[in-house]
Amino acid sequence: MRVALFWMLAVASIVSGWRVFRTDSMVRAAYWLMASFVAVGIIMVQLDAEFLGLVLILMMAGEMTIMAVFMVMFMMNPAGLNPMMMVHQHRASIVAGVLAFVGLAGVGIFARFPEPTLRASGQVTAQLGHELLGDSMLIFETAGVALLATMIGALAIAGATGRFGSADEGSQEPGEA
Amino acid sequence: MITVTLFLPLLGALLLVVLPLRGERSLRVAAGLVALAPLVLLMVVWSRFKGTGTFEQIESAPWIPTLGASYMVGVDGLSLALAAMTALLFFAAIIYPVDWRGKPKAYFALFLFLETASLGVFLSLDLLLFYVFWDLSLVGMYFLIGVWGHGEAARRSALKFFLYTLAGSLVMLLGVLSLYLSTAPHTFDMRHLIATRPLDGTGLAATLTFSGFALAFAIKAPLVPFHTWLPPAHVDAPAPASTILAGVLLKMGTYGFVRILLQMMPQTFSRLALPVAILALVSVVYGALVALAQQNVKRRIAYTSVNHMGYAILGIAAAAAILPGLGGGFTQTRSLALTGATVEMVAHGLITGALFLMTGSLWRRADTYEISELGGLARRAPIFTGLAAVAAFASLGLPGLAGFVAEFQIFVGGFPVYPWLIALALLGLIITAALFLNLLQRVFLGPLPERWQEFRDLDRGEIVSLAMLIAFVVVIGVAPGWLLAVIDSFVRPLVTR
Amino acid sequence: MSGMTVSDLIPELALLVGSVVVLISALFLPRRLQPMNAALALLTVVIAVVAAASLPASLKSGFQGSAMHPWQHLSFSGTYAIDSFAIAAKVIVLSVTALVIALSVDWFRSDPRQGEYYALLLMSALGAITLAGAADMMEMVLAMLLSSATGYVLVAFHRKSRRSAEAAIKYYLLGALTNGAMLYGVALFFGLSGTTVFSDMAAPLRLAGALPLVAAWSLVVVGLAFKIGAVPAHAWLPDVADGAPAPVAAFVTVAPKVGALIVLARFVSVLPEDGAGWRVVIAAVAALTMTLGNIAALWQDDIRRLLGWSAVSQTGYALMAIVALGRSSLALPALIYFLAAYALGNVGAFAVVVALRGRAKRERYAGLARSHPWLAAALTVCFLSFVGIPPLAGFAGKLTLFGATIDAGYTWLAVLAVLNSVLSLAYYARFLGPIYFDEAPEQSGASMDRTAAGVAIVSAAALVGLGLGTDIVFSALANSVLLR
Amino acid sequence: MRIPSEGSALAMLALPLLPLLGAGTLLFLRGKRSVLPIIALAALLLTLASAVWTALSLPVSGWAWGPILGGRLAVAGLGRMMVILVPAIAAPVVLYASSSNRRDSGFARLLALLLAFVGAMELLVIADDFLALLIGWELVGACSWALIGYEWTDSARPRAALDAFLTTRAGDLGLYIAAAAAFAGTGSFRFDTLPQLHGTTAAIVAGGLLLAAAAKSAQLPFSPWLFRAMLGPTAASALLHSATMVAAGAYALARLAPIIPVPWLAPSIAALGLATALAGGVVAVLQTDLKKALAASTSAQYGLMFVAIGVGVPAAAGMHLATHAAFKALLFLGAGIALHATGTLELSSLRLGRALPLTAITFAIGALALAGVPPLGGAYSKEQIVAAASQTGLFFTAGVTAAASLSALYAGRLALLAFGPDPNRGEVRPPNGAVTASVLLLAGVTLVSSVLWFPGVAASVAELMGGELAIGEGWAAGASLVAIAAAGIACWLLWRRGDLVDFGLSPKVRLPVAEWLGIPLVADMLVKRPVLTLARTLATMDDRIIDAGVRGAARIAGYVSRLFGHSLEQLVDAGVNSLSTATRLVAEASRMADDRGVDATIEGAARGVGAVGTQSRRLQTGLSHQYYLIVAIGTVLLIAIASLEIVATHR
Amino acid sequence: MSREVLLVLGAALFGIGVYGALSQQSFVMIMMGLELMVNGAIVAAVTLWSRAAAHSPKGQLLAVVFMTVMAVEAAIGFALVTNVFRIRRADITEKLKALRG
Repeated sequence: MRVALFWMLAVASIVSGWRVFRTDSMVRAAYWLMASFVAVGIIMVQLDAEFLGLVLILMMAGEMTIMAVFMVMFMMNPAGLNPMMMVHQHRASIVAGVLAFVGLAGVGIFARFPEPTLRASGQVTAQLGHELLGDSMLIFETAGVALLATMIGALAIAGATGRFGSADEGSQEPGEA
Repeated sequence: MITVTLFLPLLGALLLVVLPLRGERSLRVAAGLVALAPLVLLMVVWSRFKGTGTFEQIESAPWIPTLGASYMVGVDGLSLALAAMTALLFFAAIIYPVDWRGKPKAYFALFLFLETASLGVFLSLDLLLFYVFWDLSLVGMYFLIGVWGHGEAARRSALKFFLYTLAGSLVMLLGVLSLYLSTAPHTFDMRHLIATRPLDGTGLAATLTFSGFALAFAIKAPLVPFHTWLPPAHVDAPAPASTILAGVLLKMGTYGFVRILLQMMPQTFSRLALPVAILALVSVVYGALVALAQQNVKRRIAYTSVNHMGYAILGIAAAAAILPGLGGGFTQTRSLALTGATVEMVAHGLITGALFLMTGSLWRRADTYEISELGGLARRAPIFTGLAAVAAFASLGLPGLAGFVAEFQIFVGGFPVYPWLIALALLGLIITAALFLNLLQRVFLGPLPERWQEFRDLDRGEIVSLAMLIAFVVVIGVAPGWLLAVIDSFVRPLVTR
Repeated sequence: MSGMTVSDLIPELALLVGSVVVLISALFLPRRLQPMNAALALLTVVIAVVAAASLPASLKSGFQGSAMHPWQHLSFSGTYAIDSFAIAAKVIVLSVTALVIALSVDWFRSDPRQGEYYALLLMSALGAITLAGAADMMEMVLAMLLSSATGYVLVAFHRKSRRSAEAAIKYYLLGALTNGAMLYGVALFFGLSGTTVFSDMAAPLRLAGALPLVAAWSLVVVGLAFKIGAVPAHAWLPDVADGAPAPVAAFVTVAPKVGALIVLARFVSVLPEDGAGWRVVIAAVAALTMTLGNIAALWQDDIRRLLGWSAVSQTGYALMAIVALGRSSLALPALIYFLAAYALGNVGAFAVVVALRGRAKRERYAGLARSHPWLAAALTVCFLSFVGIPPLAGFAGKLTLFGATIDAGYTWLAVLAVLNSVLSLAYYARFLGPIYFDEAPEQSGASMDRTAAGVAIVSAAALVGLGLGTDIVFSALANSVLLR
Repeated sequence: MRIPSEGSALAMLALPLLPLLGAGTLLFLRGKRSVLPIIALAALLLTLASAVWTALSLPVSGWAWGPILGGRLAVAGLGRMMVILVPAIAAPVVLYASSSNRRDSGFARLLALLLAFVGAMELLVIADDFLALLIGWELVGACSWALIGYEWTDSARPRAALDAFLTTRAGDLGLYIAAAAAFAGTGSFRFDTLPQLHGTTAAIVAGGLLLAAAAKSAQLPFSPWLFRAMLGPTAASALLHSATMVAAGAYALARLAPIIPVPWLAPSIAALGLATALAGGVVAVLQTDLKKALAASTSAQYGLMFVAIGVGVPAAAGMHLATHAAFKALLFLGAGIALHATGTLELSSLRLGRALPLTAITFAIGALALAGVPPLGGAYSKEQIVAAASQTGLFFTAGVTAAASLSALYAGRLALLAFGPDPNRGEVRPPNGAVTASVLLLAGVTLVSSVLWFPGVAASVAELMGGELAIGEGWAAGASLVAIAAAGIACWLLWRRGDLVDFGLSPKVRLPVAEWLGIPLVADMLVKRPVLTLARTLATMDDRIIDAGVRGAARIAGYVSRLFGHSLEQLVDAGVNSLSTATRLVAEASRMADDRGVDATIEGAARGVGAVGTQSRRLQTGLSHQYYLIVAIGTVLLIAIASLEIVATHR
Repeated sequence: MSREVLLVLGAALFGIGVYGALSQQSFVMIMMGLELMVNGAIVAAVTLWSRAAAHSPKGQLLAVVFMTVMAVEAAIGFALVTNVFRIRRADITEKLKALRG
């Protein structure tokens, strides 16, 4: 049962991933992508990483919604719902994708990885917490700073107005003024 | 003392920039005084020189001890002779009048900067320091040619000079590193490298290192076929810069052949001496022939440099070909060949320096270098003619003038080693005779064309400069004992060791 | 667990706190006083530099590092290295940051969001120095993320500039792709070694098969190649140098590179010497990078693009040190010295551009020696240092790099580097020619940014000073060991 | 050898230095024309006095330039006579010049050069090693250049000077080689070590010396340079042909040939001398320019001296050198007077006997001496050469006799045509007192040389020169006298018939012979033009073709880069196109091989690399997706290189 | 649910992502490709944690780090795409080629 579910999810994640680039509109593409991530999230739950899987699903749900809205708001494709198919260097891209797949799949199949010495126990999430606040605290802190910087940066670019009115005014090279 | 000699021009250059001197005249006087100082100081150094056969009057200070590089300067017979010649030539060139293009301050400062760089090449006893000065001389010359050269072409010539010789010097840098890495502990100390010769022999590394150095020096000297940067650089440079280029910068190539290749890798050199000698011979004959066909005064003189440096390197190669111990009977001829090559460096510097200064006088008055446009100038400019004739005869190797002392020794010293090469090299003598006398005849003799009726003879400043150089040419030609003694103090231990 | 002391992170914390302070002050300062943020940022950087430089003194005892440098140690459970090279990299990055802050004051004076700019700049510097200390795969990934994410924003900071926006998106797209590749590589490394800490990875990796290892490290190297601007992920560099605000260009072409090269050194020294083939590949990358950078720079008529391409070529030279890593004791000191020289030269050259209010076209530099002699001199010094003319700092950098490369048995690479240096002179001289040999058209009366001019001159003077005082760097780094 | 005193060594150094210093003084005081001749003559007389002293005291001296290099000077052997001869002949010549050239703008220069010429020659004479010899040798050559080009405003003269100088310098190279070989063989340049030479080294020394001497003494095939030298002023010609320059070759051979142990040297010298004597005789007979005819006779007379040296009697050569110096200078000054008087040297339009009787008489004395008519000294020395030749057998005797009769023929012809009586001749410009005095002086010397015929005189002269007289066969002397007489009669007959100018030969035949048998044309064709063409070709090549190689290489790089540069899409598809591209590349290459001539120096290389630069910039398309493709391709390449490396190291 | 199958799944997602990133013209679509690549990497990380690397707690953390990266890149990416669209009206790569050469 677990195995059958896994296979279903695996196929679903790949097919929906593929559909992202084979669909008519960007909004649909966004939801195909989300579907792929959700499938992967469930697989992660299957692999004892329940917490991570759920976080992934939640994150992607939020993100893809933003993406869809974003496309509706900004892009030339009105409402982002019209059919579209815009590709370039198609052959080369296929070759690159296939090469990446073959190479990494080959590594996955043929490489000698160490065999697991123990099964994941029920405390995996707790382990993660210990790791975050223990040995890998610095990593955790760095991730926090990165997220902070991202917030500041994204706002600085995307926000149209600030304390002093339009953010655009005066934001240019001195030689161009 | 040597350190002061070395950095005084640089200090003078900075002072020139900083001090509120205005006007070409006062700047020229000031620069002349600064340039006189190293000359005087080197005379003092010369008077203190003992001729012990090793480096003397060494001054050193730590520089990059971690890398085994230090600031170390000193003299032996070779470097003293060349440094003194350099100081003399710089003095003569700096006081020589040219068109300063309204930038006399920069001109004199750059010239003095170049003097420090040039002296540094000859006085350094640390390979890294040597390289530093070597490269700085390129920079100085690049700007001199570019800014004060003749017209648009000057820039291309300057760039070509810079690129070509930088290529050479970077190849040399690899050689320097190779030598450096072969020492243990790593050091750039030239005395150590000369004493221990860590990379001497017939191995691949030694051969490659030798080839790298030889290529660099062959570009600098220059030997055919690495000479193509030289003619345009000379033609487009202002005359005093040409003087320094021919008189001093070319010598760095031949100096390197002796100091580094002959002293640090004698065995490798002896094995590869024949190809070097053949290249030198080709330069002798080819340089002379191509010079003969030139219709531009400066180009013609420029190509004779190829010829003369060919002689010098032929002499060096002949001295290098046989190792001491193998043929005891060759000690004398090797000594002659090497002494001759060294004298050739000094003599060529003075002679060709004077000739290039004269082209400057020509340009100031006639605005042309084309031989076909000139003629009969002796009527209007007898002093000019006389000095030019002496310089030309010196260059073609007339006895009683410096060139003969050099070339005769090279021929005699080289003959037992490479009789055929020397015999063929002698052809250069007759071709240079043809080209110089033809030059004299077509520029100074014959009827005076109408357009040069107002041609002025040399003025006092020019005469002083030239007479000084010519005087040394004559003195070396007539009584070179003082010079040969100093050179011999360097040559004798080298050929007998 | 012993090394988890906050005192190891004083420079990093100073930057973090400083950027937050700047953010807050940006919220409260009136518009007129916004440039004060620059002073705050500068103060922060100065504190951080002092803290970084005094780390060895403050950590004098209690660790069992190398005999020469007992204070060197891995901190935070092996994820963060405190060693000479990391500290040197921090000093370089922070010095560059300080100079860039000085360049930015006038340049961003009219920008209403300059407060955020300085905060992001500090965070970007934080990312770069964290990269230099990273001794763990994850730490490396996150430091790169911090550095990149802030870098994209900094490049895009001119909201009205079409070029700025384009440069930023290209920077971002390339970064995201290579980062994705690197993540997969990191995952494989975790699988092959069971850990992400460098110090624990070396042993298990020796047992790993060759080809999986190659796949793994190649993907990581591609990610790092983006950060340092090496082939094949170099393409952003000229575009960013061209399009980004000039002070930002000065920063992003240098700072991340310094950190990333140090972490690259740490990373490759984890790989097994035999059977991974990394040395040859890095040599090939170095060769391609320097050659491509120089050749493409040849006919540039825009000084900013020229500097971008020359930044590519300088990466190529720097990679020579990685090639020689472990085979020549000179390699890492040479790398540090070279990076210091390169950083100064690059900032100095961009400072000239900033001082001239972004003037970029070659023909507009005609006669600069007459109109702005000091700027011309500074630019000349920077360019000649890039070429490697002694006694400027670039010379000793190249000298030791070449030496290390020859020592490591890669003479062909040194020869190629020599040819490239000659080539590079051609394009630098192509700019120097008009500056010195041409007369200026008529003076456009454009004002000059005096602070930036000062920065240019200080950089040039520092190049001379560093060149003459080469030993300071080399003796400080002598016998240091790269921790991993 | 006597031990010379300090003073005589100084006197010997004065021999070259006094005239040189005098020359300097003259140039310094060039404005004061009236004192110049006095200074010049005083310098010469002092030199002469020193010469006499040294000839009696035989000093040896030298100088050291360096530890190895140094010169050695000595008055020895033939030199004892030569040191005196040079200033003795020069004095009248300078006297002549100081009068006849007084109004020239370069008067001081002329006198100074004549003095310098003497000084250089004296150095050559007192040289006792190759270094000193070479110095004197080259200086003499340089002085001759300056003298021939004395009237430099006429561009033909400097050109002639150049030709003359180059010809002699070509010979000088032989001396360089000889010096080098001698040093290689013996470790010194000294003449007294020459007998130690052996084998190839000795042969090289001998060959080099012979080459140098032949060129200086205008032997075949170098003889024509003397014709060019005729463009110099008369005084210069007189000095150059008599005691300096041309004499150097014979002097050096007479001094050195006997001590160089090379068996073929002497016969070669003799053969060369004989050939030149005969050829020069023919040229002199057919030449219609007075000075040129005299010049050809110089070659011929020196040829006779070479014969004497070659057959082993250098003393005879020395004696003839001395007598020849006197009468040849006399003849040249006579020619100068004729030129001054009429403005031409064409033999067909002179005949100044009536107009200038005194000159005619002195000229006749010179001509008789040249012809070898006893009791003049010239006759004695020539008989000595005949006697010397007769020791070796018939061949040389016959040759020398023929040469002697030729010399009688041309001597008589010149005297008759130039100074024979012509009733129609009007007034001409007479020579002034000083000129006449100089001519009379030389005529006197020529007459005085008749004392050689007194018994014992010649022997002691020969002893002075360190040699012995030749004891000839009696019949040989008789034969030569008969031949001379016959030639004299023939000459007289031809004069009477009026055929003496051209012998009734058409110019087509006569002129090529008279212009040195066409040697100048051949030399022009075989040496000068090829060298100049080669020089020009090389110069062109230097500008173009050497760089073309560089440029070609750079271009290939350019094409390759273009192949890769078109666009990334094509790069991916390159496999498909590679065949057609290869074809195109071959076509381009063959076109390139055809293409040359664009002048590109090393910038050609830059241009080539620049082309690569332009191409490689096309990689930077500005399109992000193509940047992506670069990353992808690059990653694949990285992995490929690493895999190859691993495979290679595991093998 | 063997390790091999899971890794092939990760490789497939990564490969599709690569294809998407390279082939799509629209910035947003390219970003989707990039996310799929990271998705593949996450699968690989979790797999190797669960099926190979002895349950080192760092495996989970690795996945967290990857997700952080994904989030940060997405956020910055949106901001930049908005920015360039606002200034340049550009939504596909072909419209941005002012900077080149």
